[in-house]
Amino acid sequence: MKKIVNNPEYVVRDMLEGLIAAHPDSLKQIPETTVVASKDAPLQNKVGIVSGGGSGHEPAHAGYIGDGMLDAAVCGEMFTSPTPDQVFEGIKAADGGAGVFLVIKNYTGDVMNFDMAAELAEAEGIEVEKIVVNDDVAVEDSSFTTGRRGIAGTIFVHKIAGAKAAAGGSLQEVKNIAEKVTANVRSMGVALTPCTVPAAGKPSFVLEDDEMEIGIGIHGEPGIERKRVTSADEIAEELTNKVLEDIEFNTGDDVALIVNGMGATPEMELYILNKKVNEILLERGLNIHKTFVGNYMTSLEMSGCSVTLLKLDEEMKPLLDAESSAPAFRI
Amino acid sequence: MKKIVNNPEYVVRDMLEGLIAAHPDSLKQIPETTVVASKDAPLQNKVGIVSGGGSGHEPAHAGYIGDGMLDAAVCGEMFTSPTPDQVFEGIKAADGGAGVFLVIKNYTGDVMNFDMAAELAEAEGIEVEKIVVNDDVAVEDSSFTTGRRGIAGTIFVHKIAGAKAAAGGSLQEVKNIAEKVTANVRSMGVALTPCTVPAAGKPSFVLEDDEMEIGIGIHGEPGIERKRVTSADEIAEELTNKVLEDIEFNTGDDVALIVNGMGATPEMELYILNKKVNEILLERGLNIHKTFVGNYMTSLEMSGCSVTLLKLDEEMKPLLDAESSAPAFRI
Amino acid sequence: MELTAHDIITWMKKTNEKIQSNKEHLTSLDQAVGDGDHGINMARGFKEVVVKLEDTSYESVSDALKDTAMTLMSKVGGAAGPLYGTAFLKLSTSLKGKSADYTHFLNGLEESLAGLKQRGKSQEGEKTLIDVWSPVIEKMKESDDFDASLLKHTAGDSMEKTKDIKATKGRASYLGDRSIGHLDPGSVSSFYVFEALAETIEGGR
Amino acid sequence: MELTAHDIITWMKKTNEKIQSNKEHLTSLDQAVGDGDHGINMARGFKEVVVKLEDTSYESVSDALKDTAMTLMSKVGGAAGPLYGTAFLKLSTSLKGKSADYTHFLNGLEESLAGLKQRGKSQEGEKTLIDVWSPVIEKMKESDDFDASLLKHTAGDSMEKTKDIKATKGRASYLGDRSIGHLDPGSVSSFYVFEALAETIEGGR
Ligand SMILES: Nc1ncnc2c1ncn2[C@@H]1O[C@H](COP(=O)(O)OP(=O)(O)O)[C@@H](O)[C@H]1O
Ligand SMILES: Nc1ncnc2c1ncn2[C@@H]1O[C@H](COP(=O)(O)OP(=O)(O)O)[C@@H](O)[C@H]1O
Ligand SMILES: [Mg+2]
Ligand SMILES: [Mg+2]
Ligand SMILES: [Mg+2]
Ligand SMILES: [Mg+2]
Repeated sequence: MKKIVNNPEYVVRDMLEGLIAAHPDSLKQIPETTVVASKDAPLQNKVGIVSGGGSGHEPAHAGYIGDGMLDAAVCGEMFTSPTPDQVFEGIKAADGGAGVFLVIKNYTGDVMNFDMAAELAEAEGIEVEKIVVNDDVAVEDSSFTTGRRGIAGTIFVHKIAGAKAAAGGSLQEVKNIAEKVTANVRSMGVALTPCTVPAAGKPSFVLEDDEMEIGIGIHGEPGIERKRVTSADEIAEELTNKVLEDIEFNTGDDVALIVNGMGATPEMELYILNKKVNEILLERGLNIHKTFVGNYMTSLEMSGCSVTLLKLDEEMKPLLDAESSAPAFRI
Repeated sequence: MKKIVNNPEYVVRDMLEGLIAAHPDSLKQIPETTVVASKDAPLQNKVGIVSGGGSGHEPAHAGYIGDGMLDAAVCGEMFTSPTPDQVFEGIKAADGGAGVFLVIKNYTGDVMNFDMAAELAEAEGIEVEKIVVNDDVAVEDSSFTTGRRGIAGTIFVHKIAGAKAAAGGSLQEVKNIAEKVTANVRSMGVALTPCTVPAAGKPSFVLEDDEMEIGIGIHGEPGIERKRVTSADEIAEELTNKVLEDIEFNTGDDVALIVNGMGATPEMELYILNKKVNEILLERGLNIHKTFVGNYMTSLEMSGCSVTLLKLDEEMKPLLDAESSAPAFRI
Repeated sequence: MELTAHDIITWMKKTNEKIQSNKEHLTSLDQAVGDGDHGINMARGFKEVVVKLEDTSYESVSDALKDTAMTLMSKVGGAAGPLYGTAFLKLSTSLKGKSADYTHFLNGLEESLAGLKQRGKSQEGEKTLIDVWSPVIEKMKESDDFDASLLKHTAGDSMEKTKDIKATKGRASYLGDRSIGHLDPGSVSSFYVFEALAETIEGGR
Repeated sequence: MELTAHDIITWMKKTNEKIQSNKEHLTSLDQAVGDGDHGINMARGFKEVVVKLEDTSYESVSDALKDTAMTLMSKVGGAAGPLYGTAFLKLSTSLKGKSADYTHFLNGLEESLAGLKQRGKSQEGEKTLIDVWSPVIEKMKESDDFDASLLKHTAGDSMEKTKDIKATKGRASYLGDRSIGHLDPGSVSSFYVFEALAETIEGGR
């Protein structure tokens, strides 16, 4: 394990210090918490948007704090959901009196901790609503699993719910649009190499020199199939087709696309993948409204990528296009 | 070698297609070239800014195209300087009648190819000026080398020269400010792992499991010292002190900082490094005007980072702060 | 026999020792079926529990358990944090104002189990720590006083049996059939909890 | 003896064959002291040169050399592209309107060398391809007609000698003393160029 870290136990603490030092004008850390908030949060009478989860997915989630996106992000330990008290601090930091909306990725730990935080907040009279994002089509959505995982599609939920709140939407309106985004967003990923949690010191799984894992989770959770690394075009087809199969897309539909890097994959490779994803979508008669290529929801130094598609409508489009000052998603 | 590519010979071509597909509103490819230009280039009566170099350093250089930064970027083959005819196409694409300014990194190949392109342009009546950026303090600046390499400090040259041109500066004024930036910017990097050029198929050098190379170049050129991987704090000290030693910094000086990722290093680690870099600079009595943490000048999937410091004055500061619409450097 | 606040502290210290010395084991188990943080999370949490309990003086079993619960809740994170937090909080609440005799304690554990099921929206047979808590409690019902060896064996056997279960809850559920053959990390940490309780009882005899 | 346009095509085809079959060797050499692209760049360039020369019919040696130069210039990139491009362009210009007899050809090569030095701002002894071109030309001056074996041996020996030189130009200069002991990649590709020329001459005899 080669990493630029000090004591592995303090990576999150150290990272947060370095993050605030880099963005002193726009971000603040809530003292003695792992909550990062917009410098001017809470905004009076605006619905506060709070996201969070385990660390190791940077720029998720603190990179999405900014006007038009998140008000606060709660940073857990490495790949570990933050605790209810921390999430509660995040809610308080974002509460400007119009209620707080929680964006949760569908993992047992996240759901439980955020739920408990919501209970704490409600006990203090803060109105809380939430969405559980579950865009990962690699997971069977059945009663035999905990349901689909939340991965890079979460970024679109941040963006559109954030824009709705910035535009003065009520808590219920924010919730409605977040539900619409979640219903229309699908993703799937692939890993070429695993990653190592600093305190664990060894990789979470092993892939042979010529293997990749299709359908990987952002914490290295297993996917659908382990197979030989194929070409960029074949990977693009595999991921995109699986995503396209999952909801109905009709000729002429507007879509937004994220080609997301898992952490160690060069931007060059993401663009090479994007070339083919574009071709597939255009062949399908879809209208690509906007494309985002880069590291948006990572797994430390995992190499690999994911493809996210959001089926847009006339309500979501202007919200996606609205300005955002978040450093990791400036629009 | 595990990569998301098709035919390794066509990685640059494929990448460019994927890049244009992702930014159809802001970027265009000059047909049958490897030149990427701003959609609305050339701008009449604005000095055109052109950069470029080998590919594999993404988002450098095409990611810096945008209002207030570059007008065109010339993309060479992997780690290979683009040819004179391509650079000439870039110059033509950026020429709005007020002359074209070339930002060149100090490598023999880049200098020769860009020089020849400048000769071609001048033969066609386009006025051309240029800067050769040489910010890498790891290289001895003596007659026994080809001089210092250009690395991440180049981004500041793009930004400030670009802002000057956008503000209506003349070719000579753009050149003057670019020279000032180059005189005041210093960088140094470290690699924890090497990278592999797709067509070469094997890494450019080998590091043991516990080794790092201090002073690495962005094409894997050798550094100053190979040693055991130390802590983030020690790496920060080593890089920052070497940079600080190289030019005179006085208490109260304003500086701009880039903590640059080499490609495969998680953002988390860059922020951990930034924490300590900040501490060192503050201890030195410097005023950190702006910090940029991220992948700005990469070496494919190399892991490692570099630290860049620019000593600012009242002329450079507003130009650094000026708006930029470049996707990789939005301000 | 009746547990005292001091016994609770002993119990948690012993649990902590087991978790610290098996931190890597738990993490490896979680790397196989989850995300590889269970050992790290539990070690962080129980270390803090011990600090908290040593720093405070307790009149009642309930108070010591409450601090245990709150510390786990705020230090562990992930799935295990809310689950263990809930379990000890329910036990604490149930024992409030009561002596920790066998009946009260067992009642408390039943509340814990109910809490776990509710918090995790889960039940027996899903390859979670419930597959240790539930059989241990069932077995305890057959006895009318603390029985260290019964506790240890039931917990140990139940933990072992999670190997054969196909996970339908938690991160391991993504593995489907491939989860079979692996121990559930949360069940292993729960085994340490009950083993430590057994040793506390033995020590107290 | 006098070289024809056809000979130039043969020369470039032979050079191309050598470069293609030594592509990996050149790349490895460049990985040791540079950035590992020399083989890839030269292979890309000479492949195109052959395509270009085969597609066109040439009246003069100068024209064939000009197309060679322009193709290398626009396809190789890096340091080698401008250097080889310049070398062949100077040779072409020098032979314009002239027959490629030994004297004219040698004069042309001297122009090439001057061009290399000017373009690379370099001279002998800096561990670059100049350390092959220069001694080969010096040796050729001692003869008054093409001598295949002399060409081959001088080029081969000179290439070998670059091992002992400390690089002060190009990427290898960053290595300082550590560049000693490695062959210069550009000198090795230049050896192929002269070896191919020698074989062309031999074939033409
Ligand atoms: N829904 C659930 N109900 C009960 N226990 C669960 C549930 N989900 C997970 N667990 C338990 O939590 C353990 C995992 O804990 P941990 O690794 O700390 O959390 P995470 O999965 O968030 O990383 C599992 O081994 C399992 O015993
Ligand atoms: N300044 C120079 N003058 C003459 N030859 C040079 C100079 N710099 C480099 N070379 C030659 O170019 C070769 C490297 O070519 P190549 O690898 O294609 O370019 P790059 O170094 O740009 O990757 C070196 O081996 C050396 O022979
Ligand atoms: Mg976890
Ligand atoms: Mg090169
Ligand atoms: Mg876990
Ligand atoms: Mg090279």
